[in-house]
Amino acid sequence: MHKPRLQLQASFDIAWLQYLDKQGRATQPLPEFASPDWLAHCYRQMQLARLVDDRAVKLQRTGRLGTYPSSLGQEAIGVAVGNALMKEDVYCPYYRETGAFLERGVLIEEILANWGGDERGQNFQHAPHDLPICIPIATQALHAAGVAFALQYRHRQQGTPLQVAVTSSGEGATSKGDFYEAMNLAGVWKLPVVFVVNNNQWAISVPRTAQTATQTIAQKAIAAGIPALQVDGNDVVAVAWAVRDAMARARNGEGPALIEAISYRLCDHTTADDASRYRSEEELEQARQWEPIRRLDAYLRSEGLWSDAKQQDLDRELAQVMEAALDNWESRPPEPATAIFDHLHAHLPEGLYEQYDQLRDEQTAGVRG
Amino acid sequence: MHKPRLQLQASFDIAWLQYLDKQGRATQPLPEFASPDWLAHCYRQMQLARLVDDRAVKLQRTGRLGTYPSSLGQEAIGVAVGNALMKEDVYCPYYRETGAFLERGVLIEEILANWGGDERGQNFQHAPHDLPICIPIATQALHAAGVAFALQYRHRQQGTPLQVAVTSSGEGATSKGDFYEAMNLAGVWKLPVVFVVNNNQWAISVPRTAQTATQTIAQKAIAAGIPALQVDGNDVVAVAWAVRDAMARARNGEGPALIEAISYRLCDHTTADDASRYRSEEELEQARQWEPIRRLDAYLRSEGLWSDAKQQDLDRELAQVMEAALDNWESRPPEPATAIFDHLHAHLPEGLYEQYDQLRDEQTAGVRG
Amino acid sequence: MVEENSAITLVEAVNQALAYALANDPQVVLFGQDIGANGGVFRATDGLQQRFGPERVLDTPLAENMIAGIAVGMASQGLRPIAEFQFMGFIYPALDHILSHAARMRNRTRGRLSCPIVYRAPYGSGIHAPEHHSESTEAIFAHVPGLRVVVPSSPARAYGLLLAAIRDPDPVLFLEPKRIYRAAKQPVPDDGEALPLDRAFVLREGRDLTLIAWGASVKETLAAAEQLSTEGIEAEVIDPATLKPLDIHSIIDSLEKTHCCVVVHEAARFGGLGAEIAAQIQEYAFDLLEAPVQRVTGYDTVMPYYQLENVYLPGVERILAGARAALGYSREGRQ
Amino acid sequence: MVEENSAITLVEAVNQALAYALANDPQVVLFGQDIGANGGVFRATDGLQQRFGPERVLDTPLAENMIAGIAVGMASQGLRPIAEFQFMGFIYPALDHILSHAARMRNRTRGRLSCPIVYRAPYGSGIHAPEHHSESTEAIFAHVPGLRVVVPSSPARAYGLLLAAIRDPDPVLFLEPKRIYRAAKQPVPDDGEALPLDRAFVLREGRDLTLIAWGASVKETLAAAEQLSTEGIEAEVIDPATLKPLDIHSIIDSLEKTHCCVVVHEAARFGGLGAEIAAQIQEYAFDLLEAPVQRVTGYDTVMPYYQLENVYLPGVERILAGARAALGYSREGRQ
Ligand SMILES: Cc1ncc(C[n+]2csc(CCOP(=O)(O)OP(=O)(O)O)c2C)c(N)n1
Ligand SMILES: Cc1ncc(C[n+]2csc(CCOP(=O)(O)OP(=O)(O)O)c2C)c(N)n1
Ligand SMILES: [Mg+2]
Ligand SMILES: [Mg+2]
Repeated sequence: MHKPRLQLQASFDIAWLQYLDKQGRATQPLPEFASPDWLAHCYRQMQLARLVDDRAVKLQRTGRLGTYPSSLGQEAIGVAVGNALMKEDVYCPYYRETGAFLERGVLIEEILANWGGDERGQNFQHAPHDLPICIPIATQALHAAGVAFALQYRHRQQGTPLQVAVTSSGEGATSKGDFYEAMNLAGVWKLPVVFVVNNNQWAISVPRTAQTATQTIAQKAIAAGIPALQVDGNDVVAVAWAVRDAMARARNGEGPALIEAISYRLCDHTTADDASRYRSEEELEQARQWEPIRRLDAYLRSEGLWSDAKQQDLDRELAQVMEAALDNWESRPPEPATAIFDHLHAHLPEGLYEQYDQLRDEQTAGVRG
Repeated sequence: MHKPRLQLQASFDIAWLQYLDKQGRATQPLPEFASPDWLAHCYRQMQLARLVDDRAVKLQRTGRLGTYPSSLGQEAIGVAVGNALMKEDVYCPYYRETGAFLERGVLIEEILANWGGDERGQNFQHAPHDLPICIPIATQALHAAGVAFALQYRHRQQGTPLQVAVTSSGEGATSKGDFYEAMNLAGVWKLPVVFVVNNNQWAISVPRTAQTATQTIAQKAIAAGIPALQVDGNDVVAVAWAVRDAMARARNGEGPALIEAISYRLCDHTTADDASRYRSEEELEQARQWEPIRRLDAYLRSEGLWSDAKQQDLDRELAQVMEAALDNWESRPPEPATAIFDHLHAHLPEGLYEQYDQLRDEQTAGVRG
Repeated sequence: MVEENSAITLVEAVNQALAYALANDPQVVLFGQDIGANGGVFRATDGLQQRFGPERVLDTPLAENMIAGIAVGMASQGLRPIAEFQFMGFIYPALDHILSHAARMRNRTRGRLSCPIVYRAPYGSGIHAPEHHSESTEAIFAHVPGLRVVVPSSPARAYGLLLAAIRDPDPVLFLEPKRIYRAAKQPVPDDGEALPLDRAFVLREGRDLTLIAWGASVKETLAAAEQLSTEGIEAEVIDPATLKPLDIHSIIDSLEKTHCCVVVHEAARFGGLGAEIAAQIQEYAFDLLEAPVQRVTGYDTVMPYYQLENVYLPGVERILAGARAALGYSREGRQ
Repeated sequence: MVEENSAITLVEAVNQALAYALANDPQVVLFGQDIGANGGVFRATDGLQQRFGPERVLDTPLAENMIAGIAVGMASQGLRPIAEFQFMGFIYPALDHILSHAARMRNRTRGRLSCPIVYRAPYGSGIHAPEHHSESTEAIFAHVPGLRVVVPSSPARAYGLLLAAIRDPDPVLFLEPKRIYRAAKQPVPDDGEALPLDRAFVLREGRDLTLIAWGASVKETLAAAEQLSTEGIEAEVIDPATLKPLDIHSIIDSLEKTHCCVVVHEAARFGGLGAEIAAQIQEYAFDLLEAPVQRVTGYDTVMPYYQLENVYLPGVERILAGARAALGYSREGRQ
């Protein structure tokens, strides 16, 4: 058989990063930012995220919340990502992001409101420029590219420092055109945006291997001509280094990057899901061995930075934080029915006055639907 | 600055293929299929494609055709691709494909009918399973994946030989989600489909460099985990080898591939375009130097396979072919107005009887719109 | 597996029809997100992958545009693809392939290729789901020439209409009202009998007023009719079932008796199907009408998160108000 | 550059409005396919990249979903993006971002973020273009809560309404009737004066009949009105201009005089805007109506390739037939 002579035209590598191995042992010296205080802060936030998720799932079980997506087992990604942003950066999240929301200053009561069927939960009081939780898969990647354009534009027009947009998604999202279109645009326009993929191995019931034939998710960046890195997503230090490094380059005008953070979804997809239908208890049990909180706990204790006493204090503190948030959430007055018109447009168009009046009159008359 | 230790996770190469250089000199031995007869056939078909395009553009200029997309300078891609398919394979074309249409047995009068505003031009008499010309950019890539699924399904259910779907697009199309979604699915489902990209450097007025930051278009396949090759698209032998090789692997159950064929659009985007608004005469003049017909002509003459006398015969023959096709096209009776209802559904729904009757009555009464 | 003649829910009837089609037509293939091992997030495809194998019942990667597009290619080569969108709120990326290709392929090729595809999606609100999980945008698709839009409102109609949609030689958007997926049970013999497309169903006979509704709203509409009946008003309830092409004649027949009409739908009012129905009624039955056709619909607002969902949805009381407006108008007579 | 007060075409008026907005609001950015050096395939953006630079007037890669999606992100951070779709036939991949995000962001965040985006697209048929280049699917978008849909029908209205759309704090789909891009010239002072959104324009006064049309169909509708005038019938011609939200009151005002009405549009009839207008007229003016609202529209078929385009499009004769049907009905009176 004829074999032609081919010339090498281009070559690409994908690398992998880890600081803390599955047992929580450092595999290499930690970066400067990973001070004892920083590690303790991350540890606290991961615990808080887990507590919020746990309570939210219970609230759903008792009918007080709607469908809820827990981030159980993936807390390192959210916390590391949320922590890497500066206040003026813009975060464009997907839905499995409790840790990141907490880091961005989103209130626990806002998270509960959102999943409790109340739009006010997306009116983040302390993260006024961040995008809301995005449900249609991968669409937020394009919003992030647009946000990054706006940040770049402002920087160029006004000479202010370049800020960065960071967006997150699951690995399932990387099959959707939006994800690729966003990376491609970010590449060619050199936009200051970092794409973080939470590769938790499952998209509801579809395993990573049925999602794409690629060896890594990271290599998808090669299609857009942008740099990529694969990291251990249950290692908060590795995720943090990767996001910070990518953001530093973006801030420096060097353009976008993709980070694949490998983790595992230890919970059902949402409270509406029953993962036992499609994956084995053994697989789950194995994944529990390398989950991020246990790992960081082991490292902190091995360094003498953590103890049972500290843990008890923390548990107490977090329980109080959670209770206070629940109180705030529960004591919020319900929105009036006419709220469905109030933010449709900046000003209610005349053509809708009649419908508005109808609704208000029905409410006054006590009509239920 | 801290620099972490990274592990290499995956590596990828993109290769490049050429047999005939810009001057038409063989850079390496030609593959077996490239016999003198085969080369002469390709040469004829490339000339015919150029003639059809030329006449179509002139027909548009005189108002007898609508907008027309010539393939001037890219004839090698169409002919090599169309030639590589077996009758029972399925072709899923984009619009800039004159050479491939001719190879597939699409009639010149069908091509003219289509661009003359007559749907009957898409009812390919001699390519009954091929998809019609596809206008919405990149959508045909997904159709091709679906076709390939059907071919694979038939093969598995009925034990018939595995046939292959081949689809084409421009390089602009590779920015659209469809293209990526199709490759990704083809990769993970190992579908027998070959994606051919005609990289003619321009998407209307948008240059390749403004389309994507990648070094090559071929590397976009890495995002789908499928093999890719970049070839000299003005070298009919290189394109043919690449497509045949990819199709052979697909036929063998080894799944999809992407081929980037590098060429240059020597004409306006379509007859509705004026390329002088956005690109220089110098760039165009340089590109003319490496166009595919001149190149193959030089090779054939250097091998003693072509002469002025043969060219004269060919010119005469092709002119006759063209005239006959024009006659057929012009002598076709127009479709009745009610044709707009005839193929909307397999059976006209009762709900449309009234509209159908209205149209028929208007036509009888001579109402114009 | 569902037993013959035991009472089943609407979602079980969908499952039964899919199983019947898979068992009886080797060209039928099913695909979508989480329809395999998981059996679909609503269990509409429960057990089908186990029974018919992963070559005929497939989980796809996550891309609705892709799901719609590959169906076109499959169908062009003779398969009968049935594609699931997990929720109607995620169907929008698929509009291009549905509108530009599935609905046009036959016409474009003058009958050479066709697209006998069924696109399925759970639709409508009322299950306390997150944002985007409660959409009723059937009107967008009903505007597309060449596309049928079908909505069942009972287990039996789900079974019979889905089989008809699968056998239809052209593309059908089949919208499954998820609020009533498990609302009621009914014996549905697994006999492979299709129900006719393009035909309305008269669900209740009456002489005083015509109520038109489809999908989950049929429930509240029938309840309103019962309430009216206690007041001596007999409403005829019509479910068009096939929203496009619409069986306007059954509706006009009813108006011959009743002379007034209320259309109910969850979707936003402006440009909803109610507008088309009202427009056709006044075209075909202008002289019959004693009152304007009333539309009882969702508001022209974004479908709210679930706390305010009931404010948005047309419920029994709003349907009754619409009925009374129509009847009151009729009684006063034309001025 | 266009000279003040010299007569300009509709597409030049679009250009003039875009230039005005770029010159006067630093937050305005323009992007789309081929809008830079090429000035847009219809030259709507001719000269703008040269004048305002490639940082404010940008050619994008080829992906409409992307174009729609980045506009959302840009707008959320205070920019005023104006995005061009090259033809309406290629807008469908963008529906998801327009419907799910642009139209909902303000509501979703309870006013925290907003999407002051203008999505522009040349629209309608009649230029002998290939398939997909002649779409009129405004009804799909008009059904989307939170989205404005605006169609100009003259150079002056193109200028004034586009400026209004750009300044509007919420998303607007601005559809430009390409058949009349160069059909007529009119002096349009470049004074930055916007015209009101949400207001219909009475293009011709009349007492006998109301004709409603927008975009390119206004041309044939006015011609039909002239023809009727020679027969002693004075038609009022109304251009809603903003199709959603619709200024129904101007239409009802007209019906107070005329008592009958014809709606004209290129789009397919079923579920077209004509249905909504007819539905609202019978709701608000039931007692005024002496004849059913007539719809003179495209057929419920796929928009044909250009050989049969004129068969599909509502022209003067079909508008006249619709008018005569309405008037004849009125004369015979209600039975
Ligand atoms: C466009 C779209 N299609 C389908 C869904 C339903 N859905 C919600 S989450 C999900 C799986 C997402 O998986 P992945 O991206 O891996 O994220 P994960 O949930 O695993 O974090 C699906 C299919 C959706 N929200 N949006
Ligand atoms: C979805 C879509 N968007 C826009 C267009 C208009 N359009 C037609 S061809 C073209 C450029 C295509 O460039 P490329 O893919 O490189 O193919 P080429 O024409 O260069 O062969 C554009 C933007 C279209 N046909 N479809
Ligand atoms: Mg996942
Ligand atoms: Mg090109």
